[in-house]
Amino acid sequence: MSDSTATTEAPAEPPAPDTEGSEPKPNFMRLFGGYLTEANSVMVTIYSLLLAFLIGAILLIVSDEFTRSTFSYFFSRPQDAWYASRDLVVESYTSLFEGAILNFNTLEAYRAGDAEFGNLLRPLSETLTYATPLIFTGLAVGLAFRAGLFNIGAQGQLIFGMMGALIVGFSLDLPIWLHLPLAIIAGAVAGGALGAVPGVLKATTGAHEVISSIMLNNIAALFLVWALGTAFLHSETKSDLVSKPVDDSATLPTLLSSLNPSLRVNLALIIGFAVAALVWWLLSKSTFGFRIRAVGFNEHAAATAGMRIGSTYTTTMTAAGALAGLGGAALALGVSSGGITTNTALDYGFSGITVALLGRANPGGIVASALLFGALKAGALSAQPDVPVDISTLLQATIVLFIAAPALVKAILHLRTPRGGLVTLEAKGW
Amino acid sequence: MRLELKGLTKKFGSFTADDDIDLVVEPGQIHAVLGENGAGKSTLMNMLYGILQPTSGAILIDGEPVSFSGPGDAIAAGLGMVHQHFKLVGPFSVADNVQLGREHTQGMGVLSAKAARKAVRDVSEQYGLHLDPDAVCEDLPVGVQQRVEIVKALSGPKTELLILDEPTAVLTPAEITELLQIMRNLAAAGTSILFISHKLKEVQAVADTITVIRRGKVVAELEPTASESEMASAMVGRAVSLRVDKTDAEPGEPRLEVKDLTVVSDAGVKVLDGLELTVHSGEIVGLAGVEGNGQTELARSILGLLKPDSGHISIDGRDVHGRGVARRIADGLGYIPEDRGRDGLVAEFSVAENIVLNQYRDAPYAKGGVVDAGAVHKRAVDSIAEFDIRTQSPDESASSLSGGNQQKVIIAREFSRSRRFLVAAQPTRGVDVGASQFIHSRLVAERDTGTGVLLISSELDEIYALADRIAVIYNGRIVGEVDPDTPREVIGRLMVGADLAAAEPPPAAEAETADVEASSDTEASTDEDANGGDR
Amino acid sequence: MAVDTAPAPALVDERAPARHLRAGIVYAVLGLLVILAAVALLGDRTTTVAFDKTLTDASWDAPTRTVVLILGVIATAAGAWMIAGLPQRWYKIAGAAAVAAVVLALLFWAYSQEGTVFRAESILAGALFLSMPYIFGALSGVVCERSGVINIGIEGQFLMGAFTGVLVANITGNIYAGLAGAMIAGSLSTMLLALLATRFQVNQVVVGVILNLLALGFTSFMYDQLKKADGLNDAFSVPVISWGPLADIPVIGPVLFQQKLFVYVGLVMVAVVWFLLYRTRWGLRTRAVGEHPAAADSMGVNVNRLRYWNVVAAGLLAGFGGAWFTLGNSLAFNKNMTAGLGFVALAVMIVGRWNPLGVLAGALIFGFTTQIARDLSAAGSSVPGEFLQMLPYAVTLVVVAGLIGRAKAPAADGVPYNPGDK
Amino acid sequence: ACGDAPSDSNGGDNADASFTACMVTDSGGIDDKSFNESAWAGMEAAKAENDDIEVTYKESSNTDDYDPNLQSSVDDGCNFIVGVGGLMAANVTTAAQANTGVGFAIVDGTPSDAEGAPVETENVFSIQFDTAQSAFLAGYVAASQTQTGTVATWGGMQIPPVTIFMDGFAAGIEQHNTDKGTDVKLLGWDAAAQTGTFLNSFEDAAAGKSTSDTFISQGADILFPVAGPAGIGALTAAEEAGDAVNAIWVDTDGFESTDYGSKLITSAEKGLSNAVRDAVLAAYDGEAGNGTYVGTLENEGVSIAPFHDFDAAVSDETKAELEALTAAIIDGSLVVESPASPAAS
Ligand SMILES: Nc1ncnc2c1ncn2[C@@H]1O[C@H](COP(=O)(O)OP(=O)(O)OP(=O)(O)O)[C@@H](O)[C@H]1O
Ligand SMILES: Nc1ncnc2c1ncn2[C@@H]1O[C@H](COP(=O)(O)OP(=O)(O)OP(=O)(O)O)[C@@H](O)[C@H]1O
Ligand SMILES: [Mg+2]
Ligand SMILES: [Mg+2]
Repeated sequence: MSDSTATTEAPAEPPAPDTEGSEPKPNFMRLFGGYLTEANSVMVTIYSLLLAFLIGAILLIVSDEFTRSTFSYFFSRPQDAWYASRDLVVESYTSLFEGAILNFNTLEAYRAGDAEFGNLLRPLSETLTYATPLIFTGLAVGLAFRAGLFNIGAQGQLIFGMMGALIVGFSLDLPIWLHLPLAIIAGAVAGGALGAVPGVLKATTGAHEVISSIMLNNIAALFLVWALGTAFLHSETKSDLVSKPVDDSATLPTLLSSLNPSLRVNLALIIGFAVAALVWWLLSKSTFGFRIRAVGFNEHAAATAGMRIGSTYTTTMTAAGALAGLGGAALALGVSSGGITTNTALDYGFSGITVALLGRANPGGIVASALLFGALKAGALSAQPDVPVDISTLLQATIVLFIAAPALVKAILHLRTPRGGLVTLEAKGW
Repeated sequence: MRLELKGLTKKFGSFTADDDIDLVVEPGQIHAVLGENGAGKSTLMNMLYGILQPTSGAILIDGEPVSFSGPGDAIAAGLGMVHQHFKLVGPFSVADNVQLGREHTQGMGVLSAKAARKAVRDVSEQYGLHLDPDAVCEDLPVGVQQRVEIVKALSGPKTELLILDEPTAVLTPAEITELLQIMRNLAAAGTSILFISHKLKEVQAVADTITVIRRGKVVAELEPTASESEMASAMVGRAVSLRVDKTDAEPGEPRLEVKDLTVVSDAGVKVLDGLELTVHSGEIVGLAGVEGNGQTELARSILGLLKPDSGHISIDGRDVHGRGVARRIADGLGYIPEDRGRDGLVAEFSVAENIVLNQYRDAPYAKGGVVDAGAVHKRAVDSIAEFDIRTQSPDESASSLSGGNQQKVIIAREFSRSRRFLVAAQPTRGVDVGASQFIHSRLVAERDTGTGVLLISSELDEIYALADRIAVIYNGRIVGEVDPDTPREVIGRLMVGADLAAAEPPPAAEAETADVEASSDTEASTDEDANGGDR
Repeated sequence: MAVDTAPAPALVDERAPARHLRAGIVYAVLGLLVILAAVALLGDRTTTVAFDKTLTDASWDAPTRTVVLILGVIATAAGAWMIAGLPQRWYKIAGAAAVAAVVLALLFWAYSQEGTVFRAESILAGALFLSMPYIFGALSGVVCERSGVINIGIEGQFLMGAFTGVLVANITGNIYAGLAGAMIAGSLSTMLLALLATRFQVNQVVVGVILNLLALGFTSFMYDQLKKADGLNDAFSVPVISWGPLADIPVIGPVLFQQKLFVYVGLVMVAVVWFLLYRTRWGLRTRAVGEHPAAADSMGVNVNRLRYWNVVAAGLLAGFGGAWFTLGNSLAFNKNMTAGLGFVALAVMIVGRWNPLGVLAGALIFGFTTQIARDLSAAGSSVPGEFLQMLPYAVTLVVVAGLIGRAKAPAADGVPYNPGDK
Repeated sequence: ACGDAPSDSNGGDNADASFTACMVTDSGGIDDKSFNESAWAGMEAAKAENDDIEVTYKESSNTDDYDPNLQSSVDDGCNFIVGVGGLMAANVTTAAQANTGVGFAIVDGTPSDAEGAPVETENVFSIQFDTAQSAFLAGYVAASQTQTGTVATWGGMQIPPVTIFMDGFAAGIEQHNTDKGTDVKLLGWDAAAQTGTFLNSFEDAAAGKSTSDTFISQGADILFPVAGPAGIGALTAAEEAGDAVNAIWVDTDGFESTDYGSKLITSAEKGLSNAVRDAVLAAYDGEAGNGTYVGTLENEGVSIAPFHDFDAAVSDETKAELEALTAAIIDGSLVVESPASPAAS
């Protein structure tokens, strides 16, 4: 599990000047057409989405009782089935789009002067809101990946981060410029503390980080249930299993609520982008990143070069935990600042695995795939009940499947192998 | 079996590994194939054995064209192969490795351990290759693993053509002698043999005919009477000097002192057993020995990767107990690991990153925890020029370099910083003549600047070419320290456990060992042992 | 070659390697803590062990403090022995003894509370039953990973099995048809993994994660569809198999001879998979393919075909394990009803070091601690329920860190094989 | 949603309907065999009663989804929005204050601000239930029916809508012990300490079953699971344990809603569906406003289900006592107390 970088499958072809020179002058359309039928990473991503939406369309048609009924008399009136299917698919995808990016009704209303500009931004704001924790958990998984560690424990780390941020968020009485940063740091520290455990265990006893992080996920989830029931954390005013709210001075300010109060996207998004940039910098520019990558690719060579493997595992897992913990802080101090519950964490940590793998463990890719997941979630939420939530889950799975398997897309669509070889996720063992 | 290859060609992408190769092996013939590293020998054999599919060309067996979709077909057709890179399943027993693919069962697919054991015993007795069928392969020394490979190849139901891809690389001189005898016997019984080796003396001793391949093309057909330098120049395509010029050593103060070093493996075996060794500044001490006698553990203990169970190691007069690897490197310890792919390089890293792999935190390559890409790049450009590393750019990944050039990257890393003591383990393994010549002269130059060098090599030729003093390791102990003018057979005997007194030269050297091993003391090795592989 | 160059193994019995020392100190300190705690905190309590199913009136009262003290002494002694240096071959045994003593001491302590009774038969029988899904899931993982394919999608295979088992049982009215359906469903879902892993060489962890997502979406969606029709998701139950007079043997009877089909199939499968892996041609080839595919290939084994069919076959096991959730518990299907146990099965596989017997041990640890936690919670333990529920996870963590240590996966696990690679 | 399709059966926005009632679920979907499902049944019942009402829903995966779901319900033009679950109270209140033209309802809660302080609104209808009362009767029945003198309860999670049942059940057993001099023991819930056995899951029926098995092995012969679908595990455990072990269901009449009617002595019902239906119908008539509804034994908002198969087993004496207790609760001479009672919150 040590590597998920983009690698080329076939050996790079060196330039072949003789053939290139004899080729006719390439015209743009030919080049463009060539590009479209080639399995390069851009086209594979596009085709993955298209294929996934095609499968999604079939699922939608099958799942819709009425549309399905039109197929029962398909041979007497095929146009019924066709129109019904077309309308269903178009409407479903439109409503997904409207929930994630732009609502056409609102646009119309805005044009007519019935809606403010802020209303128009609401779907985008939702997308960004849901993407925020995923950026952090994706980075938490991705960073560990680069050190050859499979951090399946982002879920638990996020939960701890949530609790850490929450506790500082409600128990201290400080001015906002001090309180908010402290609360955020507390989230990172709590997440990092939990993340350190599998790292330390692996470094000292060799315990497999996958086992320890699965165990810690469960322990963290149960710990949260217990903690929420204690007088210290439990809401003073509500009897439900919900925590105290964080103070206003520890709440992440929203970015756009001045335009419209329902725009929930908050400062955590910006922090997420900044942290992603920081992780990118760390990995590619710092000595720490150098060490992480060396250990991840080849721990033997790294050890021989004097790098301490155990401490690299420990620090990387701690850093990964801190990243997931920041995701927890983003929830506890952001959208859930009114109080966290036992399922505030949802499955952000587990989705982080998919996000990281899809982003090929590169911070830029992780941000991009987190945004994709955020959009899918926001779209799915607003498109229900027309598009059942489970269909959205299936749609997500299919998109990831195709993006992760360029060879599959290439085989289905008979694409050509691009010059530099097929970019694929290198598969490696534990 | 008569084997004929017609115009066999193999391309990897646009790179042609084998180009229109024609070759005939007559029944009962021992046909040697020579060539530099990367010439395409193994690729050719892999096509023959069905592991790789030829890009074009034909394979004819007894005049009939054949096409193997996999090794299974080749085995069925009567081929057996000893692979250059061991194809042994580490955790399996010898018997299991030998029976894999043609299992002994007692019906219903249930294995018969007894039959498997017996089969191994039978074959090993028949050919005098001693093996314990129940030994776990990964725990065996490489020499014994090689024997397992040979027994595997001989255990086929009806092996008529045996392909031996560098079977002697890790065997002791005595073992080599026996293997050559076995080959002669097999050939006499009608088995055809394709034999690949870099050890030209062996080839002279056993081959009926020799084909030389260069850059994937057949460049010469030689008779076994051809001289070594004829063969070498046919392989390389130019005249090669096989000598290293070196003056006498001027040893100074001790740079490495190892006292009573003991290391116990996880299995509870003492792999180092009270080892004592001293290396002074300005000398090269050659550590000779059959692989698996503790060389690896000694090197790793010196570097600090392995915690000895008892004993002391001093480098440059200071006990290094409690000092980490990084500290020892910073204090001037250089290390060329024996397993380049595993310990030497991060294959996915660029050449530049690999060159600074153990200095990435030091000035000028990093400041305040930030890597200075400019400085790293400059260093790489300089090293590439100085060490003649053939790469398209410093940013190319190390994995795309050929084996010899990969080794040069490691050499460049170790040789361009000031150092007090150097451990060089198998420094020219898998490296072709030109490059190994280069590495040898750098090692001597390094010695001349006053660095102490511990040269660990399983190649006696290399030891003789470079060492100022030779220590022989056996079973985790130094069993003898001798001068470089000691006869080979004495060292050969020390290497298999005889004590110094018993190993002293008998009045007349045995004729049989001599025909393979008589050689000048200072001649550089032309037998590139490529066990480490090209990548 | 007359000279055997293998160094004669010099077995050292007299000295303890450093890690023994560390482990010894940990165990000795744990043992001392148990002793101290027993002296300081344990009053005059008794622990009652009862046999509720066969010998309904028989019970055994043990003085808690004495027993705990003895166990503490055993743990301390084992630790001290390690520190003093014990022969290599005793190391594992001493470690296991120390851990067992500490665990037993805690158990005795926990059951000394007023009103709690250790009902040996119910607890052990329940524990065995609870360990079944882990056994099936982990065995499926073992078969996959021994062949070199990482299977992180056990959770999804469970869901598919659980769902299809009920559905087929309802359609056919036959529970055994349901079990077969569950197996086939599990297998169909691993077929995707097999195809993507061998033919398209996709990162197997990604495929596993996707499979989980697909299975969750698919079963939840189908569940909604089925709800609209009547009688497609009704509970079916597998009968309890009672082995006549054997079932009346105290303790052993209710635990081993009066269980549901799943328990027997599970135990038999452990033995069968072990036998197949280590004693048959298929097993030899499978392990070779997972360890060193090029070696297997060079001996004429078709690596990717073997991997493909092994993964497909492993799906049968996981699918059967999925049926445990529904048919095994006499339950109808419910969304996401496997509740993450597939991941625990994955952990059990690693705890068991990719070996069926290890899997059995790991699964039993999990089943037992889960059962103990539920029993103590039901008996009104003063320990918060959430902490009791953590017990199996915490114990696994301790066992893994303290006893198992470095678990080595099959060398080629997760690495796709291209013929021709060196 | 179907363009020119000749049917409106797929539940989308019905062009003909002039009134849309929307529901926002608590975490867990509309098929959770619990609050959400009951509430949705009420919505559909309202639609069945009045053609002019269209109903739809949005599922929330956690509390973070409440606001966007409420908001998009408003955007979709819903006329009446029902929020299910006390946790949503503040969100519903805020939405109601921002959208005074739309009617709202909150199930299991009252209008309040983010800190939980009560808030006066014009357009939030509150629906609550004092299920401790029905659970009290169920506990009394259980105490009268147990053969072993031990009964057990366990919950899905320690939250008020669950513990209120357990409190009532415990009080009912206590009442029986006091009145009849019995010594029936309750496992799984200590009402005084407010601690007990919880699965921490509403889905894990297998865990529910094994927990129930444990209680049975500790001597319990009547089980009272308060855990939605996970509670089914108690019923299968009872079924496997044979005739000696039975159960009591919650929320709905389990004889109708589960497949285990023959094992159910009775059920502690909570009339959520009816209450929601009535609220929607009232809203259609413009009469919902900021009213409050508390389901009690008195208004039959909570009740104890018929004994069905156990009708003969429950003695006439017990039935008479139950009637007397019901009357006492209704006239206020007997108060079933629970920290989770609506009055307390
Ligand atoms: N697996 C591979 N993928 C892509 N290119 C490769 C691969 N292996 C080798 N090459 C390329 O093939 C070329 C020839 O390699 P080869 O090992 O034959 O070099 P060489 O001539 O032996 O060099 P040296 O003398 O340094 O050993 C090199 O340029 C190398 O980059
Ligand atoms: N799978 C492959 N993909 C790309 N290039 C390859 C591959 N296998 C071998 N080569 C290249 O083909 C060339 C011939 O390799 P081969 O292993 O046949 O050399 P060899 O003559 O056996 O050398 P040695 O003496 O080192 O064993 C080398 O340049 C090698 O890098
Ligand atoms: Mg080479
Ligand atoms: Mg070769």
